[in-house]
Amino acid sequence: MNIPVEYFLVLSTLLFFIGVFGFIVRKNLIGILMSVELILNAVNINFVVFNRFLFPDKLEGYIYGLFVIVVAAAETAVAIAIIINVYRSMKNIDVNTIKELKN
Amino acid sequence: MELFSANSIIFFLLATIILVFGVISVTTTKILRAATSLFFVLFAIAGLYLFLSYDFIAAVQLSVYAGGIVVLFVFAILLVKNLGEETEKVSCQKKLVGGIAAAAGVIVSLITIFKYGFIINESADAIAETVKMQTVGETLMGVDQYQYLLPFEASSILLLACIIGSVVVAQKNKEEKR
Amino acid sequence: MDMIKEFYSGFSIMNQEVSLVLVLVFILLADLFLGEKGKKYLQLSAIAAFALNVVYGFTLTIGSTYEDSFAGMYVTSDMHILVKNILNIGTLLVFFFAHYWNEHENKTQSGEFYFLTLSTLLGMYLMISSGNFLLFYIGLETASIPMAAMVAFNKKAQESAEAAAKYILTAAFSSGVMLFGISLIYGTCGTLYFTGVTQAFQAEPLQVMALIFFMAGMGFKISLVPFHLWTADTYQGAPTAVTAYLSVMSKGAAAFAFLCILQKAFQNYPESWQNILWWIIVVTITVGNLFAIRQKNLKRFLAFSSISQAGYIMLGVIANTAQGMTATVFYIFIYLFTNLAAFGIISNIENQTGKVGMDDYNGLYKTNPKLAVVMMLAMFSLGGIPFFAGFFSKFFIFLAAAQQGLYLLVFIALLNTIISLFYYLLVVKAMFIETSDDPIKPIKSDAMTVIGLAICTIGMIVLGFISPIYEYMTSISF
Amino acid sequence: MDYTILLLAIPFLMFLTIGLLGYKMTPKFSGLLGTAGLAVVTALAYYTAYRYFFTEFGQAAEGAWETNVMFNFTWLDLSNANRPDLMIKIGMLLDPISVMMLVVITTVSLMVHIYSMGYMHGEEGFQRYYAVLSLFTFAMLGLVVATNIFQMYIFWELVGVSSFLLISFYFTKPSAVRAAKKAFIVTRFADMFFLIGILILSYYTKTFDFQALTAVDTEAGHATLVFNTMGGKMFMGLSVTSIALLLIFLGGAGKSAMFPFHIWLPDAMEGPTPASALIHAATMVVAGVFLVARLFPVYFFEAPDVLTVIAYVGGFTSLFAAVIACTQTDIKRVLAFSTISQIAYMMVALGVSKYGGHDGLGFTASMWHLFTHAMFKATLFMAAGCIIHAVHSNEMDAMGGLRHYMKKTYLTFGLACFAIAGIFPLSGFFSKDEILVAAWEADKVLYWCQTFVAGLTAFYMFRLFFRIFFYEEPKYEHHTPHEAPANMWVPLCILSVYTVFSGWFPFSKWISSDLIGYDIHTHWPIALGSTAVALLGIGIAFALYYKKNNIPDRIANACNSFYTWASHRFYIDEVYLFITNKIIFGGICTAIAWFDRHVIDGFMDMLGWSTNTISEETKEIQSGSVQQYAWLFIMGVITITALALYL
Amino acid sequence: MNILSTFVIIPLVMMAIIFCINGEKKDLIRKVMAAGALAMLGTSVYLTVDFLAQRELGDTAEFLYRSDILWYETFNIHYSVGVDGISVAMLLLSTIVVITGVFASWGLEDQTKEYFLWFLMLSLGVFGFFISIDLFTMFLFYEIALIPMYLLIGLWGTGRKKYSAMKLTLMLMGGSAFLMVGIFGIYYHSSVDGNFTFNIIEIAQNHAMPVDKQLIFFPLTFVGFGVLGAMFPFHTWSPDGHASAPTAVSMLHAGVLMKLGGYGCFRVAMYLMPEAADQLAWIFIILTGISVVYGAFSACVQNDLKYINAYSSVSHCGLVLFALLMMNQTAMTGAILQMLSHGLMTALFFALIGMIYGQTHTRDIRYLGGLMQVMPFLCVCYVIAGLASLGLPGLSGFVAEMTIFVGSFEHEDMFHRVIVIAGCTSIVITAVYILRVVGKILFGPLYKIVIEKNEKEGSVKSFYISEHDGETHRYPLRDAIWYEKIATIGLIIAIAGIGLAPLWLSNMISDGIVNMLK
Repeated sequence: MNIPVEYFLVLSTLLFFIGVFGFIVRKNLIGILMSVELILNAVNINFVVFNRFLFPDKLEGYIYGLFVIVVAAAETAVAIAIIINVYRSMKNIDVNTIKELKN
Repeated sequence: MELFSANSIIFFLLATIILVFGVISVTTTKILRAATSLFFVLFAIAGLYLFLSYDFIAAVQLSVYAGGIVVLFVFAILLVKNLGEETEKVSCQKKLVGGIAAAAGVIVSLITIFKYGFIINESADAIAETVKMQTVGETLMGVDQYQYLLPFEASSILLLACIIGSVVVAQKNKEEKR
Repeated sequence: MDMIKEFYSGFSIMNQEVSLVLVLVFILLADLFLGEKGKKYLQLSAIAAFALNVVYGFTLTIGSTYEDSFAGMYVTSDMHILVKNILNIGTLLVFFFAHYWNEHENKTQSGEFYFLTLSTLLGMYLMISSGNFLLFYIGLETASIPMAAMVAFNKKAQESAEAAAKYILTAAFSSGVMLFGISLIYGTCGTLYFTGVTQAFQAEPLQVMALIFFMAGMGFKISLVPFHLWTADTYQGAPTAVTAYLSVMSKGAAAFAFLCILQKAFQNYPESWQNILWWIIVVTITVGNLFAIRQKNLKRFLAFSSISQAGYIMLGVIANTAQGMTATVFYIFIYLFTNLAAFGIISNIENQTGKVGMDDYNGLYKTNPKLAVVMMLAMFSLGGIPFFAGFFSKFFIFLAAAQQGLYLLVFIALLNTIISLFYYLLVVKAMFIETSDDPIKPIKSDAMTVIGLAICTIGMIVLGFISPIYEYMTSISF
Repeated sequence: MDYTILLLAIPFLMFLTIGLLGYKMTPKFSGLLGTAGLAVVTALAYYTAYRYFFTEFGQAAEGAWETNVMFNFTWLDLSNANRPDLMIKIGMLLDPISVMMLVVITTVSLMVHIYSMGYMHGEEGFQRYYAVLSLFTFAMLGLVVATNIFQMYIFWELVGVSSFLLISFYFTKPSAVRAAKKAFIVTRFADMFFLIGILILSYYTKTFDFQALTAVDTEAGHATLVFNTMGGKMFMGLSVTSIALLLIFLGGAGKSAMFPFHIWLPDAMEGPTPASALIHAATMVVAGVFLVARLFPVYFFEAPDVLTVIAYVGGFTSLFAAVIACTQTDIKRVLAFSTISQIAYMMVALGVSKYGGHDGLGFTASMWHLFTHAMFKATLFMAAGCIIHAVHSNEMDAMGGLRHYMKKTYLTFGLACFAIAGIFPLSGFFSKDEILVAAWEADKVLYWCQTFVAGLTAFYMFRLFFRIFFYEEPKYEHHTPHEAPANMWVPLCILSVYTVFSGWFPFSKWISSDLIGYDIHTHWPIALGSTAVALLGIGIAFALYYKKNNIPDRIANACNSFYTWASHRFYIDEVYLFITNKIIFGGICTAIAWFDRHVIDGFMDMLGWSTNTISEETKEIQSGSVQQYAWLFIMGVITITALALYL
Repeated sequence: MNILSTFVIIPLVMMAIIFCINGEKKDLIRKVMAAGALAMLGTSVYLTVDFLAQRELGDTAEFLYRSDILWYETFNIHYSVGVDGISVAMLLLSTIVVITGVFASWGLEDQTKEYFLWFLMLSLGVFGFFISIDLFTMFLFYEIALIPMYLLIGLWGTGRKKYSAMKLTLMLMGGSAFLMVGIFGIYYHSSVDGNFTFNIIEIAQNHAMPVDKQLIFFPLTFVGFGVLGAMFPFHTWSPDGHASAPTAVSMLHAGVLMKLGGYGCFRVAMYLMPEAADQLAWIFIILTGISVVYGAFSACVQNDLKYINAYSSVSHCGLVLFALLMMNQTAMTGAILQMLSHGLMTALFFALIGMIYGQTHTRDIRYLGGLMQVMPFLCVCYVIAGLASLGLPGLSGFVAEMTIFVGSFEHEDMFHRVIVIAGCTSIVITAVYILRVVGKILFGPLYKIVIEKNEKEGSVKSFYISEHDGETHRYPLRDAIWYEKIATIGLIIAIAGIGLAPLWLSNMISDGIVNMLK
């Protein structure tokens, strides 16, 4: 295995900011949520890669990655529930409809 | 590194898949297509884990993410009527603004990352190619250092709370129903 | 048997967490078995059970030094216990104020309310007591994800749904950012145990960047500028009881955890985060205050006020001393009574009349003198006016910051108190000086609210004078 | 401390009693009470004078007059480590001039008290009037017996305020209020210089005490203390001593209505006439003269240049006032300008005086003239009061031929006119003569000037006299004028006795610049010259005003512009008015007030306003869009990172 | 128990009592207030007498009646009280103004209970401030005294009361922001052995504060207190605040609260940081010198009586700080005397203005005239107050001003002496604006006032005729009634008392100053 760790970091960073970009531009709430998943996956890549290449004797990053997946799942579940709730009350899940609270 | 070694080819392939589908999933106008792209991304990331010989986490990635979360997304999309067919058009301004943020972030992060000399642990390859399931299990269930019983227990509370929370939020107002 | 005992001996010092889990289980079971008819006892029994837990918390002590279990995964000390106790008190007060709302508007889901609240409380416990970024992360998420569900509790109101959506999305986003930071910390330090990070942290650029990403995630929880933007919207939309809970408990716990991590994990290079925090504090206090001025909705108004208060809390963090810790905890302690008093009144009035606008409060003193007076006390205490407790906490936290020579920062913060006093006085003005054609009718508060307000009032008036509290905190801070 | 404290205590108690309880008394009782109190004081003053001049009490070892400090208690302690003796004391210093002043003040005051019983009869505020009279008497007595310059300043202010209260006695009359304000503020303005002078003096000498200040070393020709501490000190090219003493003189000039502070005195005639007689003719206005006399050794030895200034200011003022007096038609105004002119005479005398023995003739003459002037001017004013009482007007046009109606007034007024004109053997002759002698010896210019003024004085006084008592009788429509009641004419007569005889007192024995008596004798050439000039003045007045004719008008027309200027008092008032109203009020004050409201306060308001505006304008940041929040969030992170790492 | 603590306890007890009384029983509340205020006055008189007696007996300790209770051990915060001659004088002043203030607001009918509660809180802060010698408690009481002003003005005030109340509160709080930083600086830089202390005496004895730190924290502290002392250019809260405040509040505020500023400048800023005070004095001397003249000039063209008085306060309070900065015994004694004197006479002014305004419903001097004929008592009192203000001997103003001028002029530096001379001009300008008011509204012919004599009943009634809102209003006029008389006479006695026999007071004060100058 002779791929520099930086390459993985470039990958994860790009993915991370693709997620950020998505979060900022998507109009659909679920789309935004997907972008969050991209972000979390980018982070996970980091954890795993660091564990694998830099500190392979302990499983810290590895386990962290597992927990991130679990938490992400839980988070997504609640988020989708909330989005459905939004849809129920506003008949829409366009991000622009949740701009009532402001200033 | 050798550009055309098997490893690097696999890596670049996976990386390309991840990035291309990642971009598609955030730019496509069809929400279902985005979900599909997301699925590919997650799939490729699982492949990456496998490539790093962490098969358990790859499996989890596949089952929880690709199998669970994406399905959840699809359900949600379908539940919310008509949205599957709707297309979103994002204004250029918004894209520009988002692009600036993303680009700036990438630049700053990468510059900083490359300034830091990561020292690859020489023993990395020496360690067993795949992490054994038993090791993972012991790590999760142990109470010593670098073992994670407590977070494991805590996450169970988290999951329980999230389940209850989602149910409460998602269920229709009972009074309304009556 | 011995093996099991050894296996679970790690839990033996987690008394508060364990007892809280027991309360959780009790509520779950009670909710399950009491059925429709027993619903009204559910609340009382939940509150009673939790009150027992609160009392139990005060009986605990382990000495002022660190204790850890699970090989450093979990740490505790008297200070941790005290902070948890403070959070307990706050939660209990929130329960008092939420009682009426639960009984009337949230009847069907009151059990869930208690369960979710307490599980987030458990998350906060873990967040505070964590010795490892993983447990910390789990705790933080436990403290925030169910909270999103709580924000969405008020299903009739669109606002509630919108607030919840904003909250969960921002929370997810910020936890992503924070995780990115943590991953980089892991990558550069090689460990996620705070003790290990302490040794490995060299303030390399990448490490600082990681730290900043991490701070952004914490900034979201504490609502520091520029990570605060969700705060106002969520506070406004959420049910008032939840807002109160968010504004005090969530913020306080996160602030203390943040303090612990900064002082523990990054103690060797404090200037790496102090310089950043300096600016964040300035911006937070200023922006919080400036934005609060224009608010007409009291909940939203208190949201911005709480943003600037968060800035003040950070003054104790930036001091990076034992005294700073004491001052921070004391500040949170006082802030709890003060802010909860304000929210108690707002929720009381909102529940009974549905009014939350500042103009609605015009002439409140004429019709509801007691509520108006308590509200006034809260405003004065928030503004740092003696002899209310807020004065003491502010003074001490400024003192702690000044000890580090941060006079300019203290001065800016003090100038900001003028602005903050301005808008706190606006509320006082509305209640006492303005007159109204349609004032709020005299309100008969329910017993729970009265008890809660009484506790808060006593706390606001008396706590500053009782120096042993502060002395005790000093003796156990580190 | 002995009975002398009663000299101050009784009037003060009278003031408190009548002032606080007066509203419960009948007017008559309060008047009687005040008069009785003052009678006692007068008796004490005369007894003191007797004791001082005629018993051993006042005799120092070498035939000089003793300076007795009767009591001197600390009123306010201003001492500190550097100035252990700097204290304000209230005490009583008896030396020839203060004893003389005691007599003058109590005499005139008593007469005025009695006179006022009649003159003020039936006025609203009768009690108030008597209370203030007592206050004034108290203050004036305190002023003259001051042991230190600060005590003098204290009572100086008090006489100022009693003057204010008396001028504004008819407080419903806007003109009276205006006059009172003017009097107070103008004198206050001058007092400020006095105060600054005191400050400078005390800064160097570290004392306020008169005795210490005026201690003289005749051998070396220095006022010891002042020379030692202030000698040679310069400020902006001027000797500090001169500056201090000039400032003190300015204070005196204000009170004594020297040019250019004279403007308040004519207007002060808005007050009741007896008060004018007491305050604005006999006593208070000579305080400035007294002040200079008190500090005379210091002036003479340490600041002779200031003394010259005093002499010329006096000379100019006397001429200036005399000229104006010739053109005034309000009889009290004429008297007022005459007062200014006469006080200026005294100033001239002091200014030209030297120190010691016969050289100090000017000093003696000044004090002497002070005494005689007090008496005859009080007579004149009180007589004028009788006249006004009779015709209910101040204007000459309303008078004429009054000799038929008011014999006693006619006689006393006439006597006083002769006295002021300096006709032998009345008192004015002697005192004025000595002044002219002193001037002759010192400065010829001043001598000629003063002689000319003597002629003018005779002219305008007899113009007044003829105009009132002869001339043409107007129609007394309402009622025919009648003689004043006894309580008014009796004091007049008593004062005319002084007017006649006080010239024969051996003043030079008693009062001299160095406290050692000496002999003077009338200097006949000068005396004859001045008498001749005076007679000429009387003659012209007789020609012009004995009977109604048109010569005065023709003369006035002939020197039209000059006459107009003079009758408008050379527009000095207008200049003052312009400066105060237009420049100070309209310019400075309004500008400052505007600045305060709009710039300073505006700045504070602007802070509030801008905070609010920023708050309103930044609304958009909190746009409600969760994506914008995220954008700001991530940009915040990136910016902080960039700044922290790459800046 | 320490006698000084009674000054804190009495208001607290009174607050408790009044809190318990039904708000409808207004007379009872007033009586309780009068009794309590009388008790405070009695205590302060007793304290004064006893203090003088102790000094007489040769007790030369810097502060007497010391009492010290440890409060916050961590920060070495004590509840620490003690008085020297200056504090005693200020306490005396405060109690006099409080009791007269109670009488001046006797006629207040609107929310009497609340009014007096806030009033008591205000006086609590004031008393506490004067007895404290611990910076923390001092600051605590200082702030306690500030906040009631907001409600007192906002609720019971007149005119633009909301604006003024807010402005006043915020500006004073701004001052306390400066002050607080200053206090922190003193706290952290004044210890010799690392034992930080808030105790003024200890800090002064340690005298360990490095000069470079002093130079930073002296201006902060001085400005902090200077804002309350109405120092140019931070004085603008004063005209608006005073103009809008109700009578007794104006009295207490101008009479006592503004003195907190001067007292604090002296006791904290200059006492603890003498070197910096010495080096930086010139800046503040210029500023306060401007205050003196500027305030007086501004007062000349104001039309609202209260504005006139407020600007006059700016001028007079400027003189206080001005004299303090001269840093010598006499001038500082004068400054304290001026505080007392200004406190009393400005309280008197505001009381009288309130009483006049209560009847005419206007304070605009353009629309008033000849009041002497209808309310002679008040007008005579007004004249006395005016005379005191312009420095008539025999009244307190003269004593203070002269002590200040003589003392200030003793400064060795020519620059200072020239400024003193410039300051002297204020006594003329003061006379101008005082007489302007006296001449316009008290003297002179009746303006807008009619006197109606009822021949049958033999009664005389007078009315003030005012046209506004398109209607003609007739406000009946009367002279002072008993409680107003008590208030004014009490103040006049105090003013004249100081004016006639100032020696004991000035000795008592300079005694404190001497200790400080050491």
